Amino acid sequence: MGAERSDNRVDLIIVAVLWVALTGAGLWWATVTNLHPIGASSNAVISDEAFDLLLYLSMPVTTFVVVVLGYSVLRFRVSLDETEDAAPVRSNRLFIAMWVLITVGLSVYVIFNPGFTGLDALAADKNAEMTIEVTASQWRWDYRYVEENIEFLDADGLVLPVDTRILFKITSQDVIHSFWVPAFRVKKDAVPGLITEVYMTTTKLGDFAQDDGFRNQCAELCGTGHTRMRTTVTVLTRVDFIAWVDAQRNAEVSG
Amino acid sequence: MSILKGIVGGILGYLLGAALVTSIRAATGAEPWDFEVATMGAYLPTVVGWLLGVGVWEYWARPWFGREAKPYTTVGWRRYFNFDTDHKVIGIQYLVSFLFLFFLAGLFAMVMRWELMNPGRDILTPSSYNGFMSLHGTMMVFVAVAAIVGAFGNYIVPIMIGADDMAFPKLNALSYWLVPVVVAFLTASFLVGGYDTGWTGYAPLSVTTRTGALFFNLAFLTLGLSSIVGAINFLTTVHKMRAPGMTWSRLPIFVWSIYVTSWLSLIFTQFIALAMLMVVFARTLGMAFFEAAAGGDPLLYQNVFWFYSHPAVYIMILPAFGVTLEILSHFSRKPLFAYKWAVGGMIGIAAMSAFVWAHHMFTSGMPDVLLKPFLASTELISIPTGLIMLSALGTIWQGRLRLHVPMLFALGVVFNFLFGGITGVFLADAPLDIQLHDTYFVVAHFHYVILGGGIFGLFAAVYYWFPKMTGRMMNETLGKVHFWWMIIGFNFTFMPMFWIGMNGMNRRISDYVPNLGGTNRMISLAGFFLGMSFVIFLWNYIYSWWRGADAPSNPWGATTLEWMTSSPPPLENFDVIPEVVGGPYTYGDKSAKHAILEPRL
Amino acid sequence: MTAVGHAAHGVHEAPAKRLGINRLGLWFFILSESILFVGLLMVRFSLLGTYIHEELSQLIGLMITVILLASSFTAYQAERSMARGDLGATKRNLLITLGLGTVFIAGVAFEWHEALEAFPPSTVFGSVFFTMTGVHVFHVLTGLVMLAIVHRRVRRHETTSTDSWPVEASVKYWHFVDVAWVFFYPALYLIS
Amino acid sequence: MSDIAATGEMQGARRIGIGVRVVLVLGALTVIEYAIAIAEPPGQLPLIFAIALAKAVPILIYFMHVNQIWGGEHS
Repeated sequence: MGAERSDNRVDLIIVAVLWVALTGAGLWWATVTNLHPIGASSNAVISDEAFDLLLYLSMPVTTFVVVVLGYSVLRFRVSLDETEDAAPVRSNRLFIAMWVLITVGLSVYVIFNPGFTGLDALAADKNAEMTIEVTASQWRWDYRYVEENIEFLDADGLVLPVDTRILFKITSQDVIHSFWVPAFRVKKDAVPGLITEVYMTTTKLGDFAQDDGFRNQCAELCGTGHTRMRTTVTVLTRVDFIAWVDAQRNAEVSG
Repeated sequence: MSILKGIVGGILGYLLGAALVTSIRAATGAEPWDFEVATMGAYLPTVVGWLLGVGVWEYWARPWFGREAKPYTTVGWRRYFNFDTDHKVIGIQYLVSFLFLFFLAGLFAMVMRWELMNPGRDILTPSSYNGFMSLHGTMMVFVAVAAIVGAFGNYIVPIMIGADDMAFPKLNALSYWLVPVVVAFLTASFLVGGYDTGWTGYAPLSVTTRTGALFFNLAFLTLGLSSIVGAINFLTTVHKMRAPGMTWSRLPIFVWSIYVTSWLSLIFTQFIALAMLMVVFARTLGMAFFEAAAGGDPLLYQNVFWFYSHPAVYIMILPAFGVTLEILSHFSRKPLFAYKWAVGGMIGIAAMSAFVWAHHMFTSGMPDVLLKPFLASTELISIPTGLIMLSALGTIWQGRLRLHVPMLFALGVVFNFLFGGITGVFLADAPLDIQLHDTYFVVAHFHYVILGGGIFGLFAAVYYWFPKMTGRMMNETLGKVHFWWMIIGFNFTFMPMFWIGMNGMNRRISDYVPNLGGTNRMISLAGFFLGMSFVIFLWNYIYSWWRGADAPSNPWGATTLEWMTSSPPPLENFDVIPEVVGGPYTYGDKSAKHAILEPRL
Repeated sequence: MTAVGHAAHGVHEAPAKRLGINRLGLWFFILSESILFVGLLMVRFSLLGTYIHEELSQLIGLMITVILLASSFTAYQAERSMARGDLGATKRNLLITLGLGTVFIAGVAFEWHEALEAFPPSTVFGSVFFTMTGVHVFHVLTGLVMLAIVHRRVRRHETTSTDSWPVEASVKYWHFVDVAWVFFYPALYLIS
Repeated sequence: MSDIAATGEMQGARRIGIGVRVVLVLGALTVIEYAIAIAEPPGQLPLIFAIALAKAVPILIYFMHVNQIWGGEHS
């Protein structure tokens, strides 16, 4: 019994060391690796920060389970025809108490941060400088620029000015679609009979040719054309955007 | 023979129902023939006709009308193709049927991965891709919902609690014989051109799309019926059929998992029935539940659907947890660690599963005020889930681990589920889920949970109980090859999916932006590798059943009741009724006993 | 608990134990089915709030409600007569229950006929109304089939007072259908 | 089978059986329900469903013998 005790202590120390080492390595990997694609909106910052925080928090949990699992398999394995039993440890108050406290603590913590803080940050600013009505249908996107009063039916692209707070008002004419621009971390379903709203601020210039995150892709299965239901997204400087709007107006007048 | 009668009965039922509906339509002046309306009207007669033909009439219903029921005279392998009330026969019927469905759906996955190997179109049209994708998802969900419960719940649970059969053997047969109906409807949907709604079948798409969707709805409805009947049976069995002395705190953890799962099935499956009924009525009778223009609510479907389908995720994973903990204890030769906490975890998961469904709808346009409550409830469900992990880790720590094949798979469940569970925390975070929702991040997450957890658990159970069910041993070496091949293939297939999901690959598309081509090709190759691992399993499974070494009654030296009877057990399982005198995991204590099997006066 | 001898497969337990098993199973079934009705109520309130179409006939609603309540009473009487061993009264009460149930269905059918004009299934109220009453009538029909089979068995002395489970089961199911209507009636007719 | 007798409902020779009483209560509650629907008082919805519940309970207890679940079963 005494021997088992000291064995246990050695095991615990080795596991603790491995755990710390692996967690350190994991955190190092998480900080030096950029897992995120290009982020070009205010919402992208909130989303990516939430991901990173959760990644850091989950690292020690994951490594703990992996280390205990791996160590147990290597250290406590016996040959297949061995029939002797292990010591009948059915419970360990300290371990259970720690486990419950930590899982409760972590779960409750992530509810507030990044959960509630992120939601609050997304909903904080409801003053849009620009409103765009997005209408989805099988299988196309229509955009209407409300203030500029221009409309694109079956559009081949969505053009936006940079550093601008934009409100998307999204709806659908037939089935449920989903308005998604990966670079903006913006996704909202287009539901027939309902107008859903998304606020975001553009923060970076870019276009589809430069990075394919700049595209408006349907993210909710909507039938045969679902895969192809996408348009490009372009973010211009404000000056370029005004010029673009004028060009569109002229084209409309002459057309 | 009885299957033939069943088919005849089903066809007669269909013709009868269709004729009735058509004549009613003719009488009211509508266009008489409408395939979908006729099929809807013929659904019930078809199912009833099949069931009556396949054996309900001969073996069960005749006494209601003052006749003698036919005795069960079928013997040998023919029993498995017959209406049979022996829970052991039904367990094997379930196992073989769902393994078949699993491999079929797996083939569909191979076809999908072929298409996704390169950007652009390879072998499938977008429409046929959607068809394969939908059938793959639906079949796999059905397998995950019913395979462990149907096969091992039926075969093992009665033996584990010392019963001679389930509480309602005939109902048990009924719930199995509904499964061929499910398969028939899925096949029918394929024959009429498939459906393109995915397994979630979101309205309004499912209302307006092709005819195949109707058959999908009817198939899901039928599976729901089967689940509910099964759940009633399991609950009653565990409540009423336990051997003397088998108290609740002496129940093996696998029995607990089936018991808790059955509560989930009993309560929540009614919601899928409701969702499917509404879609069927919307398709065939023009009902306006989901039609915004008429004042309906397109989001209603999602609410009702997920009110079943989120608890259904736990219906899929809880039995796998049960199998895993069971195996970990026996092969660590150590009592299950924190037994009561594990049971509490299962009950906690089940109780909380009713309050998390809308986390599937964070981007759906549901009212913003609901985001926070559902975010919170979803994050909190990781606490009871963590208790399962606690029990698993505590059990193997300082155990004496014998790495037989079932043990390897059980350890695989712990490892895979770790990633499935942790990424669930990410997805529950609403601000982040906005980006990750409906991307391959979700695909990776639920494959880690359902394939990495549920199906690894299924294979653990197959390897563990195969000797008991067939009286033969499976080949250990081939089993180990299968395990390592499968877990490596699995992780190489699905780990990169987290990354492509974050980087802009959404679900259910047959084509993607070129930039994701390299990773997708790697995923496809790993997927084919994963697919091939099952060839080894199949060979091992079939050959061992045919020619494997004879199994002793207790090849693993395990302590629960099913190992105290012969392999396979006799009719009625035990020669004497066991008397349970202690807990199920008596390792490390020579004086402890789980049960006494002695002839009594 | 006493050890139970092994009889032929399928006949395992002492009758008393079998009765307990049957009852519990039936209650689980009733619990599960009641969730379907709860789900329908949820759908009804989520889609319509407290709206009720003004052309819904209050008179028919009240009448079929009273009829169904009365049928529950006669079903109860049938079970009681069975317990007393009075097969004649059992048959009579079962027959009255069957009759009342049929009248209930006729009432719903008449109402459907009217409703098809006023609010067809293509309207939201029509969808909810036809689905709720349809699902309920389906349960009434299955209950009637069960009662009819049981009635025939009692008549032919195949069910006796020492084995009255078929009577008990069908009557319990019938009461359940009544309870479901107890909630459906106000939800469909009375609120607004 | 004497489970109904054993649940105490047939004790003594009551002139009015429990079944009649229940059905009378149900009838009365239905009338009240209907009256409330016509009068439309404030808080009508919870009131009507409270009455529905009050109707369901006696059916469950006296007609369906719900207490059998909790071991009130006799053989």
